[in-house]
Amino acid sequence: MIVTALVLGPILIGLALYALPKSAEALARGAGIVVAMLAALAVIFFPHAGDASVHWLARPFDAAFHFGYGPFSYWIVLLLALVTLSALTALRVPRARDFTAQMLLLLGAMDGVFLAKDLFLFALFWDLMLLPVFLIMLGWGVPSHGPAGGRGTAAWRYLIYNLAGGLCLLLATAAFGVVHGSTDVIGDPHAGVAIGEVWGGWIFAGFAFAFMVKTPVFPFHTWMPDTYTELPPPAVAVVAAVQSKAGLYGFVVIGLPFLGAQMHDAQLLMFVLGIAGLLYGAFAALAQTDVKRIVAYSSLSHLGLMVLGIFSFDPTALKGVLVYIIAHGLFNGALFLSLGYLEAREETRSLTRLGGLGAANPRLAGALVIAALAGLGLPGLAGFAGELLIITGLYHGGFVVASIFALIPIVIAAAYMLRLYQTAMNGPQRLDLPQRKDLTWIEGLALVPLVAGLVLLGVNPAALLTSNGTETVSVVSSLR
Amino acid sequence: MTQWLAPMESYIALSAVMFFLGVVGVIARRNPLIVLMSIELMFNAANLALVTFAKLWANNTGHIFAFLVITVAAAEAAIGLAIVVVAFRKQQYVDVDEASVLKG
Amino acid sequence: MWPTFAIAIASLVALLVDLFAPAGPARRGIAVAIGILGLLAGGILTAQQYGHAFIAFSGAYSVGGFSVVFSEIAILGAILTLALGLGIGRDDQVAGTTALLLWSTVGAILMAGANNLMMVFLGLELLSLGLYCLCGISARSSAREAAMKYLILSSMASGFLLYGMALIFGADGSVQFSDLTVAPVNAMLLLGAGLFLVGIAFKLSLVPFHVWTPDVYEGAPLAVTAYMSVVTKAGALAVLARFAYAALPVQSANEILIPIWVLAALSMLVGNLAALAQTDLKRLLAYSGVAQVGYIVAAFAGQSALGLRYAIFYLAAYTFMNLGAFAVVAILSSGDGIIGIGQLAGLAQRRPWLAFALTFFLIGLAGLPPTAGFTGKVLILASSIGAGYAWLAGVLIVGTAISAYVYFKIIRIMFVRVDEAHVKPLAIVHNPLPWISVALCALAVFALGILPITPSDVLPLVK
Amino acid sequence: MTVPAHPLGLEGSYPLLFLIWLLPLFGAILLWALGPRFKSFAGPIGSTMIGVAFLATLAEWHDATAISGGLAGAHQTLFTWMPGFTFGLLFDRLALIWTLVITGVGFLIHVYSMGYLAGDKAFARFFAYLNFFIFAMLTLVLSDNFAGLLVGWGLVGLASYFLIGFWFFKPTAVAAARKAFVINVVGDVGILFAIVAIVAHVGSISYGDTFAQIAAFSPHDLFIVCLALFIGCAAKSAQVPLHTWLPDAMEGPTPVSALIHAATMVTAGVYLIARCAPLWTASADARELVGVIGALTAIAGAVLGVAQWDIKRILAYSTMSQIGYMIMAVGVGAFDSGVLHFLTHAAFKAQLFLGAGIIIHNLNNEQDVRLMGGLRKTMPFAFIAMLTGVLSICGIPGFSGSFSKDAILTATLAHGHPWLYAIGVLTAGITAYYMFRLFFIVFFGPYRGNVDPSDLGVRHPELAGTAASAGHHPEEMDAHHAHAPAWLMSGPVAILIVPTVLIGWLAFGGADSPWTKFWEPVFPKVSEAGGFVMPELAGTLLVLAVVLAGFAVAYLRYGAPKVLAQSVPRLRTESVRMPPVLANAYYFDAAIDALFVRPSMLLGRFFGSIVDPLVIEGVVHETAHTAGWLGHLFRSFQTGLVRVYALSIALGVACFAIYYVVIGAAR
Repeated sequence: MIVTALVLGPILIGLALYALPKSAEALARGAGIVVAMLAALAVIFFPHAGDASVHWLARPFDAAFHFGYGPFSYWIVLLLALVTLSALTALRVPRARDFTAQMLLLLGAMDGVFLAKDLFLFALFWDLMLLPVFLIMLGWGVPSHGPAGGRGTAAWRYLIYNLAGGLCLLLATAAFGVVHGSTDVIGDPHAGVAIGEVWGGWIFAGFAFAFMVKTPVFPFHTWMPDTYTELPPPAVAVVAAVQSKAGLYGFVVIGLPFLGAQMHDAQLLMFVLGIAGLLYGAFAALAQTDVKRIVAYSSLSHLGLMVLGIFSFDPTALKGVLVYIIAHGLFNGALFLSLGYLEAREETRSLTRLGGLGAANPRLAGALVIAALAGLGLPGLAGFAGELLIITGLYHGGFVVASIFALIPIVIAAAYMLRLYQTAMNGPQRLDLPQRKDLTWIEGLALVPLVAGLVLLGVNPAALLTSNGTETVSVVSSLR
Repeated sequence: MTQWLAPMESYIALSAVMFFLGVVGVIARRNPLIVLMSIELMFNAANLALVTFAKLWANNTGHIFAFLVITVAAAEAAIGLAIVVVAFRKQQYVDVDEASVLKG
Repeated sequence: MWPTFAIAIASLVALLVDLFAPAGPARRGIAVAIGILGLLAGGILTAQQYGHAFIAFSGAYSVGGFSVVFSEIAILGAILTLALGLGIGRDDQVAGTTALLLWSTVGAILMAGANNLMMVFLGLELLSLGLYCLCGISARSSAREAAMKYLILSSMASGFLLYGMALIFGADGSVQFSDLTVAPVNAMLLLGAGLFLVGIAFKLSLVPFHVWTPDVYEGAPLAVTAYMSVVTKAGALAVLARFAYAALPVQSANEILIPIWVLAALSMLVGNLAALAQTDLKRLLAYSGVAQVGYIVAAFAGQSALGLRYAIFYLAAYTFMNLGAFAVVAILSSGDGIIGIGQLAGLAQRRPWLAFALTFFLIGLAGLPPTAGFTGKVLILASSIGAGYAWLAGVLIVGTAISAYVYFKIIRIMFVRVDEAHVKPLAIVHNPLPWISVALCALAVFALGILPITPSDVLPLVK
Repeated sequence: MTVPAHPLGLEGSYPLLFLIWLLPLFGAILLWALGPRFKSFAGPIGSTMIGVAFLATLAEWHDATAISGGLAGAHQTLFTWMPGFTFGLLFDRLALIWTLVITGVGFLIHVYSMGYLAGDKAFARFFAYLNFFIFAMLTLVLSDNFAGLLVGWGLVGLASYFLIGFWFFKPTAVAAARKAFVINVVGDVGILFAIVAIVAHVGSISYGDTFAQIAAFSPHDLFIVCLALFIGCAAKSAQVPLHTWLPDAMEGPTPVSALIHAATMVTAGVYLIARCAPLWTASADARELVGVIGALTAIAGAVLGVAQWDIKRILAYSTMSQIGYMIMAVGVGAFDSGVLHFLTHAAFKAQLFLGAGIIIHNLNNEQDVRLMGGLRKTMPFAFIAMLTGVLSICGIPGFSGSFSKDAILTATLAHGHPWLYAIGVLTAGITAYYMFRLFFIVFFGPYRGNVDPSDLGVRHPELAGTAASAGHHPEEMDAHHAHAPAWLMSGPVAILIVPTVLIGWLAFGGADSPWTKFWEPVFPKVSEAGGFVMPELAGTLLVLAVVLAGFAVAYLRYGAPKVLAQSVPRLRTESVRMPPVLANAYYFDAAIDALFVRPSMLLGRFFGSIVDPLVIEGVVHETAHTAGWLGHLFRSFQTGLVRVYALSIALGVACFAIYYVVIGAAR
């Protein structure tokens, strides 16, 4: 019941917001914040909410409206709720009614993706979650300096890439349904189906393409920097923090249990791509001047590490992936929100113009530095726990070379994150920048959930694993 | 009564030729009236074939069909002429190639 | 037979009443009202036939589950069409055009129920003759041009169809579909079947027989375009289904139909690609229609029972999505003005609800959730994969990807921020009917998307 | 000793341990959260935290030194970090020594800072950072496992980053801070890899399990692990080639240099190797490597110390060199003497820095020794302080430095590394030279503060003593000499004189000295072939001779009366003639820049602005473009001519007809 409410509630309320008068911005924002908060509370206080399943299709394959928590999805959904809450609380955008509505639609759709226990339902929400992002970019996009250039172009690129992926997912889902006879399989320990050799390759190819585009895995990443740059800060916080995890989630809950053989066949390829992305993203981030692009490319690098973790098929690494998924969501959200504050104040994102803000805005500097430190994997914060576990798993799984490759980006991350922070905040004050006042307490408060999560998770990452860790491992052991 | 004035194949051949001429007429002639006539030619080729086969199979389905076709063709001709008149009222001479505003 | 009678009588009544009706908008209203009532009556009567096989004209015409569904879709299309522009043409023309529309609908219903070649021909001509005239009902000269093109090309296609029928009759000695199944398969039969399929493909505007579609759709009045895009296709699909499932010699049915699957694949690709380059909304929808029919025909592939059901489902979905889109366009374009997609700029700011409605229908056509288009597409994919036509499924996905480009181009134009000054306001039509039909279509598209109900006992009644 | 059951079910119950560990953290949070409220009380608050921690450490002495059933010291389990990864505190003798220094010296430097930074706008922030550093350093030394150590390792790096960049409006400080952090991350990564390997082999991250299962490693793997660990040590302890950040780190306030970059943090490498003594004992290759690197660092640092003009940089290079000694010692396996040198060095180097700090402070942040001179009379206290420090660092017998240094050198020889011994002795000489050079230039001769810098060959007069002069931001340091009582700064220095002189006596008596006894149960004995045990006296005399030689040279060049008379031109010529290789510190920075920094940036630009937009996007864009082109192609087919349409239909029909005729003929 709760899980269904998590999906449908935000969507319905989001649509309902359009019934409000355009001028009722405060009311709309308030409603949005309340909904996000309720979602977070619901997830926290009802961790054992049972599945909700309604039969849907009998032909051509069995399908059901089946929502429920899984080993990974529970935490991702919690993360999603928290980040959305922070995002909605943090920043004001023009035409708040429409924007809040779209954000709620996004929240609901993504909840749907992660809570769907039915493959067909999963595909449905997978495609559905494109639309709010697309519309937000069209309506509120901030022009970027990237290769994409002006407004709409990036939205366009985002849509075309992800829709291509989504359609392949659709085809693969249909094929899966026809071959297996039912799509109501996600997270079902007994549905240890192995798709035959004849279809398996094609089905896996379809899924893999969709997941790789969404994650994104090198070389399908080119939509990401422009998208992250053009999305308004609150939206990009959510998209970068959570939506990028959908692909990894898919690999874990669909790839590992049902297409294990194909995953094994693809292991080498994925390792190559993962390492490529790992290094590519890190180096590219080093040279960017647009602060949001730096973080975007850093995500590419971090996601590459997670891909390695998944395809090492090592239980420890998989735990690490879970921890890192959450950690990455938290600090990416915090980073993009802080950068949103920065941009809102200084009206520029270019490191060539920013500088010396720390003197006048100590709180802003503090927020940014914490996020940046988490991003560069400072020991003691959540990101470090994830990295340590993943690399341990890699080494333990016998991929010593890969684990050494995985170390390089950590050093580079320190370089670009500090470059980002120091160039913006340190150095002599620049008087050509608009002088605004420091973070308000509400803006600071918005970051608290994320930062608190980072510290808690860094001190005690086991919290994620003891509750669901066993299942996480069993997912893997099913194919070992 | 199943004796033929000419071998059955010749009827079919004739209808085939008529049909082909009709098609060519539609493609080749620019005067819409002649185009309509060519279409009538196609229909009548079909009629000829129908009655021939009716005789071949010794049932009257073909005849019925042929009458049906004749009726329909008449209606079609009527509407066709009307439309052609409306379409080319302005021009002093008629040419289907004139009607090429809609394209792309 | 009663539905057809009801509709035919309604058309006559409309004409008679028109003689005494007062001039002015009232006259218009009366005619449309009579038309819609007649269609509703027909619809109800048809619905009552559902489930009981009923044969008329010594087996030439059989109704029941299968034809009922197609007939209902045709009637629905006709009703929405009348609702769209509140009739077609000037006030003094509406009665006549309504009558013609009803007659064409009768033709479509006959096609849906046709059980032998003669009835197919009759229904097809009845459908077309009305449309020839309707296409020309407009002040625009382009409308008359469209009418003439449609007349010539369609008649030519009918010629092929007819000659094909003749050959089939020659090969079999009967025009009953049921007798065809046992016919000796020889060159003449095959050639006849081929020509017959050409005629049907023309009505379905499958590539390469689609050439007439964009011109005619663009030239014809908006309502007529909407009507053609749905009703004609419904009738032709019914015939094709009947022919593919119930008329062909079983052992050689596949090889006879292979060209149709090829045409379907071509239509998905060419239709969407050509739509990329369009700027006129009606013309763009014409091309997208070409592709959509390709999807539907793909469902027949392998003549699986499920395929037929999913084809019907998608046809219904397509009807609602397409007519919904046309209804929005009708609201935006006063009368039957040509409307370029550029004029939609900033619609989201000025008319959010219209923008959302159009977006909803467009994403439906693009096959995205939560619409019937999405569900239908997955069903078709599943059936064609199940029937062993995975390659068609692949082409379908590629086509869909291209089509997304087309539809989202429009959505993007509507939603990108523009400053009010630069967009010239659109004249908005204010009669309630189009709005109602938009709402109904949207509702239907959503409901069908969530609950894909497909007529279960169709297949037995095809035969 | 019996371990009482803990209410929380924790093994061991040492509330004081928690106090020692968490009090500084509490102070840091307190001062960070509402520091500005405290105004000048921030200093006392921060200092109190550390002072209490120090007292608590003394109180815990007994537990630390206790040996109970193989388990040395006090072990306090905390919580399970990960399945298999349990965190805990280990307070044994090694940790005890470090904790004493961290809290003790830390406390003194806190007090000192109250005077040094009095009036600085960010007074509270400074003490927050200092407390945070103490906490991080304690985490490092108190952790009972490698992961916890790495956490502390990273956090001290962070603290040092914040404190180097404390005056963050100075570009030089900012750059130095970033450099220090990035290089230290290299070290962190090394340790991370070591942990990964250890977990893979041992299945645990705790020291105990690891040392118990050294057998689980093949010699090669063991060497790899040691190497990885040593990368961490090298980065943190400024060993060649990862030392370049340390001199730049002097951009930070002087107390920071004294505490972090002399006494405590930079010796973490020594701690780690001493902590992992079993590993090094087991791997001869690792000992060889570390010993050599240490010796190299020792001499390289000493030589560079000769060529510096900035008083703090001189001390920085001497620090580097002294840590080289320690690393060499623990590397060759003389763990106890390495630790001893850490202890003495912590004392005298802190004192040297603090003394230098007093000078800098009173000269308005002048750091260039050429602009000093003759301070013997004006600052007698600083003179005494520096003098004891110099004597101690040079290893003049009787001063603590000599005990540790001799111990190291004899041990080096005893473990069979004559070459390292030679280098060590040579380094001792050079050390004496550059320390007395500093000493003479600063305290003797005329005061040169009013001489035109260019006459002294100061390259960039405007940058002279940049280190803190920017600290003189009008609004930042408004009341710099704000009336902090003088004893705040002189007191700690005075206290430090005691250990500087005496602490070395712990090791008096060689084999049966209290120091050796203290470590008996802790460190395994490394016995090497070819060891040569030199009699203590002989070793001392030899070293003394070399040291005196170094002193003599320094005196002749800088200290002799007639030399002092014409110090200005002499200094000028020396500055101008300074060999560039020394002036540029062997071009290490240039090399790193050319080898790593620039290529990375170039690669990044290549990826970001060539590959992405042109290559990958190019492919995608071409596809889309082709589709559009096809669209226009089909559009061009629509000529609008009916007859053309008819023709195309007819052609379609033809294709159909052909197909059907063919399949018809086929049957």
